Amino acid sequence: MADNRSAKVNMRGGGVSGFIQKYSVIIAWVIVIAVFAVTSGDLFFNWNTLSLITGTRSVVAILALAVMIPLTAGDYDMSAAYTMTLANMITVYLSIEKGVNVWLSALIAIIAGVAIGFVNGIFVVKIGIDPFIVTMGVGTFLAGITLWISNKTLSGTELAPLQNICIGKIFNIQYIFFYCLILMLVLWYMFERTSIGKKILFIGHGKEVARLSGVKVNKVRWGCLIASSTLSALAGVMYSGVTGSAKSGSCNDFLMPAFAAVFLGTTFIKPGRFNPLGAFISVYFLETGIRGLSLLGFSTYIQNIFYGAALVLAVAISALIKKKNIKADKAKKMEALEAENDRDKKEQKSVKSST
Amino acid sequence: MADNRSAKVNMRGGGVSGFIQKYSVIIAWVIVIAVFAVTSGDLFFNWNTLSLITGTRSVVAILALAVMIPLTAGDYDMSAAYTMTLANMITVYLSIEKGVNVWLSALIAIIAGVAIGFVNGIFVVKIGIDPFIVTMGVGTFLAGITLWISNKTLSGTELAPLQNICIGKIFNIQYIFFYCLILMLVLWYMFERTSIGKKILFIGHGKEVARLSGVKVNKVRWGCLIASSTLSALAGVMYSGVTGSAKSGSCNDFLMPAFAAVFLGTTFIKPGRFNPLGAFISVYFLETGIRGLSLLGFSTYIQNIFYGAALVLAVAISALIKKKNIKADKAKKMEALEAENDRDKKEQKSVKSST
Amino acid sequence: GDSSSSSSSTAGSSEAGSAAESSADVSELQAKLDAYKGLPEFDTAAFEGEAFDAKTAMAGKKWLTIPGTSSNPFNQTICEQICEIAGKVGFICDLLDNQGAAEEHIAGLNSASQKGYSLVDLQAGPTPETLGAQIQECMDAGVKVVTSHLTGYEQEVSPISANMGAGYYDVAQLLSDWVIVNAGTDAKVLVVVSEEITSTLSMENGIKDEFAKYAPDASVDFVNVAIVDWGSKCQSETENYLSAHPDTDYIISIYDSATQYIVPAVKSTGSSAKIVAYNGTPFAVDYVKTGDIEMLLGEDLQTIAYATVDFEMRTALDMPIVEEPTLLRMWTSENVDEALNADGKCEYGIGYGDSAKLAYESLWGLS
Amino acid sequence: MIDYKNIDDNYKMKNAAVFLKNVSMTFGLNKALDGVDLAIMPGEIHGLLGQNGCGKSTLIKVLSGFNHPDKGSELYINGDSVKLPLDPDMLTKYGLSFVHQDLGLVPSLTVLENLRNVQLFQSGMKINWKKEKKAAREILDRYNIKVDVDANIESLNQVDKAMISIVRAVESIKGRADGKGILVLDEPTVFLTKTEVDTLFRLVREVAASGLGVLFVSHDLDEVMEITDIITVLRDGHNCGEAITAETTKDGVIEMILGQKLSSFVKDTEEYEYKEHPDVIKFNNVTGETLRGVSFAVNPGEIVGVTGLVGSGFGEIPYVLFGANEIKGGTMEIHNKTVDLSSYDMKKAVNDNIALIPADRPHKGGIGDLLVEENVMMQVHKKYHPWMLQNRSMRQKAEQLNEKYAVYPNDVRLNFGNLSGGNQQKILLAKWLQERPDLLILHEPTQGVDVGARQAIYKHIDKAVKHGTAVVCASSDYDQLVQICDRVIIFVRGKIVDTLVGHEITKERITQLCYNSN
Ligand SMILES: Nc1ncnc2c1ncn2[C@@H]1O[C@H](COP(=O)(O)OP(=O)(O)OP(=O)(O)O)[C@@H](O)[C@H]1O
Ligand SMILES: Nc1ncnc2c1ncn2[C@@H]1O[C@H](COP(=O)(O)OP(=O)(O)OP(=O)(O)O)[C@@H](O)[C@H]1O
Ligand SMILES: [Mg+2]
Ligand SMILES: [Mg+2]
Repeated sequence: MADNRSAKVNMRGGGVSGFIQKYSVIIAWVIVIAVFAVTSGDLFFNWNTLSLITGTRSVVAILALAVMIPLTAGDYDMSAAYTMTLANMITVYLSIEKGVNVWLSALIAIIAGVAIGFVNGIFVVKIGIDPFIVTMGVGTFLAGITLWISNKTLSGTELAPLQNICIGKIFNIQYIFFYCLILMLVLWYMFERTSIGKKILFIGHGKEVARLSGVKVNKVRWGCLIASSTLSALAGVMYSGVTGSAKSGSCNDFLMPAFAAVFLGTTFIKPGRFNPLGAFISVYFLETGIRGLSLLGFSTYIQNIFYGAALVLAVAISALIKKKNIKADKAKKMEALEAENDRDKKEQKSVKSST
Repeated sequence: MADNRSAKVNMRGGGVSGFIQKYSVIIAWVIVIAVFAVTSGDLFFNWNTLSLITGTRSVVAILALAVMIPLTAGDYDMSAAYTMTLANMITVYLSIEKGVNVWLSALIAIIAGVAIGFVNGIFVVKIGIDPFIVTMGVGTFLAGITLWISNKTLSGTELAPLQNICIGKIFNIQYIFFYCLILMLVLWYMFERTSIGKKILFIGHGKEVARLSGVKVNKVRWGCLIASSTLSALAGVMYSGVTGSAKSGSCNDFLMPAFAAVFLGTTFIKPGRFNPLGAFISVYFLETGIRGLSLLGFSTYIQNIFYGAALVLAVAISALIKKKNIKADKAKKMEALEAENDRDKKEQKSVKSST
Repeated sequence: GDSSSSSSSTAGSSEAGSAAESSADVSELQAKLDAYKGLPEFDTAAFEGEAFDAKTAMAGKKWLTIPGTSSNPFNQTICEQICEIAGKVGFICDLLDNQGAAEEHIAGLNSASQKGYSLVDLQAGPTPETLGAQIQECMDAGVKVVTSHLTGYEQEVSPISANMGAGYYDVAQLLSDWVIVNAGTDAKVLVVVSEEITSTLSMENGIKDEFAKYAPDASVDFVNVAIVDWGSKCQSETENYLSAHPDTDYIISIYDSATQYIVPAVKSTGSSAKIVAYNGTPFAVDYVKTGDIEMLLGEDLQTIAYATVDFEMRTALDMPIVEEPTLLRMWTSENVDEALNADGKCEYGIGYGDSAKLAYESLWGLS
Repeated sequence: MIDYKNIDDNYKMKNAAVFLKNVSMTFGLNKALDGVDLAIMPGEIHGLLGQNGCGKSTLIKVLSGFNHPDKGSELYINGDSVKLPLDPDMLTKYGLSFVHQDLGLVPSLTVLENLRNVQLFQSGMKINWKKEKKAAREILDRYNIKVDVDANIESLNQVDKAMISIVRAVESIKGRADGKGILVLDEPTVFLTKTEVDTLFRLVREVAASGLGVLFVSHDLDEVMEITDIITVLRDGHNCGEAITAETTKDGVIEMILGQKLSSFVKDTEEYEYKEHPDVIKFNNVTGETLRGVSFAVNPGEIVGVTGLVGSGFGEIPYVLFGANEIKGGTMEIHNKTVDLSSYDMKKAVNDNIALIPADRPHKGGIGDLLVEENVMMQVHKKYHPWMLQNRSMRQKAEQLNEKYAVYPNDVRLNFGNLSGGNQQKILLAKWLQERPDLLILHEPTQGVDVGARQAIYKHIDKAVKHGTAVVCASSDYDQLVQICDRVIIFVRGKIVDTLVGHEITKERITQLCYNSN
């Protein structure tokens, strides 16, 4: 056939800029670390800082991994942070005010998470409403429920066992980091190596095609929403362990950082796609920046500025590199084609002369 | 022609359910008012309540109208509430701490809004990043800037002129309500009656088609983002007039209510489309519910529960009605076919008998 | 920008005059602190207010009390008690539930005159300047607007019919005294503050002055985290500080609600810093029980409620107003059991005795 | 009549309605256009031909300002040199009017808004809805399109959609004050029945007669021979020939397109006789939205065509058999069991080894922004350990398939959406045929596929049939039915009116049955 004449052409951007794109945030991370190490010396570059960075805010990593799942299937879960707050409240309230065993409390909180995902699913999948609206509404509703359970700050010794398994340390790193790491690896495996992960991907990019390929789109989307809420509830339980307390509204502010990390995670490793490793690294990259700035003595406002700027710039640079890659590739391809063209022209001539 | 033989079938739901869909939220509003009037009597049903409902939260209406513009063009502006907070801070900071004339301060705040929209546009349109990410990042950045300007609550008599034009009353209704009303009417006219409004609509429903029809998609999207930020800044200035003060984070919580109102607004008046009147009514419907519940003596948590539930249920009911309408239409079509078939059979018979 | 959150100020360098105090004075501090170990007593002799017949004078009055935010149980409880006391005296008092948003306070004030309130109590809310227009409107309409539990005695706010101060400055001194006594005059101290709160200034001054006076060699750093950011930043900011200053001896949490984040920060960094705090919120008392907080200065909500009603009745009746006392008790592991209810749980209002209640009631002619 | 002999580049620059000169366009590494020249003279109907992916639509999108071509590309309109990429304002200024390949309608907006969009975009601050509505009704009436102006486009059938797009384009340039402009039609006829095609051709001739240029793209060479004055043929982004239609033949055109003689796929010639096979797949009493109690059967190794006019219900068949549409009732006998089609779903269909290749390729067939390898391997995860996918061997398999199905460009890590229609269809065939389905359901399998690729697709289908696959092919392309089917079932108004077997299948007979039973 005429159209198969050219040999396989490597269409992906290789070379330096391809490498930069693939590892952009990691490179930025190294640079940030280097800058802090130079400017603040020992103050930053020690085991303690590592412990800080991998510590408390790991709950954001869990939340980021949670919202990433429905995002991959094309659905926003804006209720995740509110689910997290509620789970935090349930865990602490039951164990402290109601004398329920802390593990049982945590289990109940996680079951509540499952239920929330289920309800989100009813509206999104069964009734067919835009998930952004549904989860926003459900989130607001959950905020009310949390406040209704208690408007007090709750804490108590009953949480100790949970605290132990969260903030205990090994090699100066809190256990919670390893849970996040494991969760990330599990999700990575799921998205890379299992057919359910692939199905989620197909749904996210083409619902109709997935449906006509025998994927139960609605079931999978529903499952993703449930997974998101369940993991968010897990994040809330972990947060109970990390802080040993609960308060209405405690985790609502984590939604933005979680989404930020997920989107930042799409700019490298597998550019253009949601991926657990990218999201995971992004959480800790942003955390490194914030901790470092704080250690250098910057006020808290610098955190927001850094967070916002890092997110926008990283995504922008990634987009620009992509554009540049395409241009560079163009040039290469043109050269390759030129040679072929010459050959073609000769052939054409012979065709013409024969007609 | 064979396939055009069936008479015109009215695809929009007419009749009772069509009416209900078209005026759903308004009907709900009337019911809510009636319930409150009956259950709490004079306490609710008086001029004072009207004054409250149309009062302070009108800034949410402005914010809702602001985010509606890029939403119509298909773009989320998540930075709107942060822009509002910043404009609030700029207005108050400049006039109180720096002795700048209050009108000039307000103007500077609005110019800042224009600039923010412009920057959003650079990233969204020029570089081509997802607006959700960009505006989320820019919003976080702005939160940092606001905190950097001042971490205190600022207030002072210098704001008096601005306050006068915001909270002065006519017929017991604050001026600010009328500004919102005017803004809503202007936007309604723009979307209904001007070609720029139609262009935005086409872009929101099909970017490629709009571009192929000669619409400068990028320019219009950019314009929408600037309009959103500018109106958000206006909301911030108004908020300065309403509260006479500024505080970092003051308006961030308005984002969800604003989006909620906009989405709720798509369920009636012009079902399935963003529309200023729907958004406007939704703001005051939700506000009525909350004020009423509060007057009935419910705790604050009921507000969140009401907000969330009203949003989700309204959208769900609207979706269900739509489904039902479509089914009814289908059934009608089938009946029409059935009838024709019968006619055919008779004809065939007569043909047969004649041969 | 005027913010500098980590304004490291080695106290005393500015006030060299008092830097010569010797360690002999430190034992004086110990004695001062010891006075707060037991049940607090209302000092009737020192109270300057006259007695009056509240029942008759207040008949038919109608008050509105607005907590800074209902989601803070501390505010909410005080307001609830105010209404309870109003009931005892015999006048009407309504509580406006809110979530701390400016526009909710505004709505409350806007409706005050139309609903026939004669006095609005703004309980630990925003500073009245931020509500200036609405307060002015109320006052023009003859409604008295009173702020309470908002500022130190020495701070002034406007526009307002009257402002009831509290002993924030003294509280801050007591917290500092504890640190100096227990960690010496070269103590390394972190103070976690929220500067957007009006009374913070009073407390910051109290701490700075006390250290300047008794422990000029101490290092005292302030970290500012706004209350709205506590959830996302308080713990990490504290962790960062402790990580950069591992030899920190004490953390002063001027509002004990922040200890929700400070306690885990101490744990996660493995710091040996001890915590002292002010307010007496039940969960913080719990921390005293578990040893996470070394010393907690608690204030009696019931006393505050009575004092507020007293102050505001005097305002409402155009009587001369007086400085209302702040009754405090120092909770440590030694006496914390007295703060628990029968179930061994912490609860507001336990462990402060009834002296204030009795004193006020007799002043008002109720008993 | 234009004297084509004396036209050189200089003349074209000055006089052509549109002259695209030396246009190149690169997507990623793919050079879709390479120095293409195309001139459309006023009053001429110009055919643009070539295989799938040769760059026809790309060229048209350069003209509409959608694509940004490479440096060195030039455009002249009515003698003016116009900057590329074309500014959208220029479209109305110069009277360029398009019917794009995917019609360019917004499904979620109304007929009125779509039909009058250009006018709406130009009416500034005061849109007069009454006037617009009246104008729209008047246009619809004039062209005998029976739709409600307030209905959403998505509720219309394909024919009405296509007609609205065509009418919009024609109306927006007809009666221009300067009498200049061109009408561009990118495969406008794929959705149309004979009647509408006739209407369209009448319109096109009117437009050309009024002095406007027309650019017409189609894979249907009969249509091209009928309507055009002159044709330009592209191959792989190059000009590879120009001919005056009257002076050439269909075979000559085919040879120009392919660069070689067509080796048509030819069915085995022996006389076909229908005998029920033991493993026959039967459908009984299928009733759907338009289908009315339809029953038929397919043998393994047999290709059954289903056809009819638009609205006759034959288009519903593929989706009903696959469980993709909600239906009222009907059963299927397959693998010695009877299933209820009204509760059937796509997962069950896949498990029963049924494959469906839908007509709407970009939305239902493949996922444009996923890789070719992901698309082609979508169906076979079961074979590669669903809990431990072997990505490497899956890639190897995908590469083999690409090779075997002669997909160009031959790179499994390209995005599916970047391939041309014909190559996309090959990938979809590979996706489903590697599963060796027992029943293969095709819907318009060669819609928008060029003559060359078409034969390749037939060969792949035939191979599967030889291996015992039963095929149901729903198509409105009668040539195709004649060429590949063993039996053809004709639908009218949701019912089967006749079944043609073997040599009975001719274009004339099918046409007659479809129209005359009406
Ligand atoms: N947006 C795009 N990105 C990358 N490649 C593209 C894009 N659009 C088209 N192409 C490539 O450009 C080439 C020409 O495509 P084009 O759509 O112009 O073909 P065509 O001649 O219209 O084919 P058909 O007859 O199938 O419509 C193809 O190889 C196609 O893969
Ligand atoms: N049992 C089957 N059912 C359906 N299709 C089949 C079956 N077996 C083979 N095919 C089709 O025929 C094509 C070629 O099949 P296969 O790979 O078995 O043969 P091959 O040896 O590679 O080719 P050939 O025999 O033509 O040289 C496959 O891509 C598949 O689509
Ligand atoms: Mg094309
Ligand atoms: Mg095509």
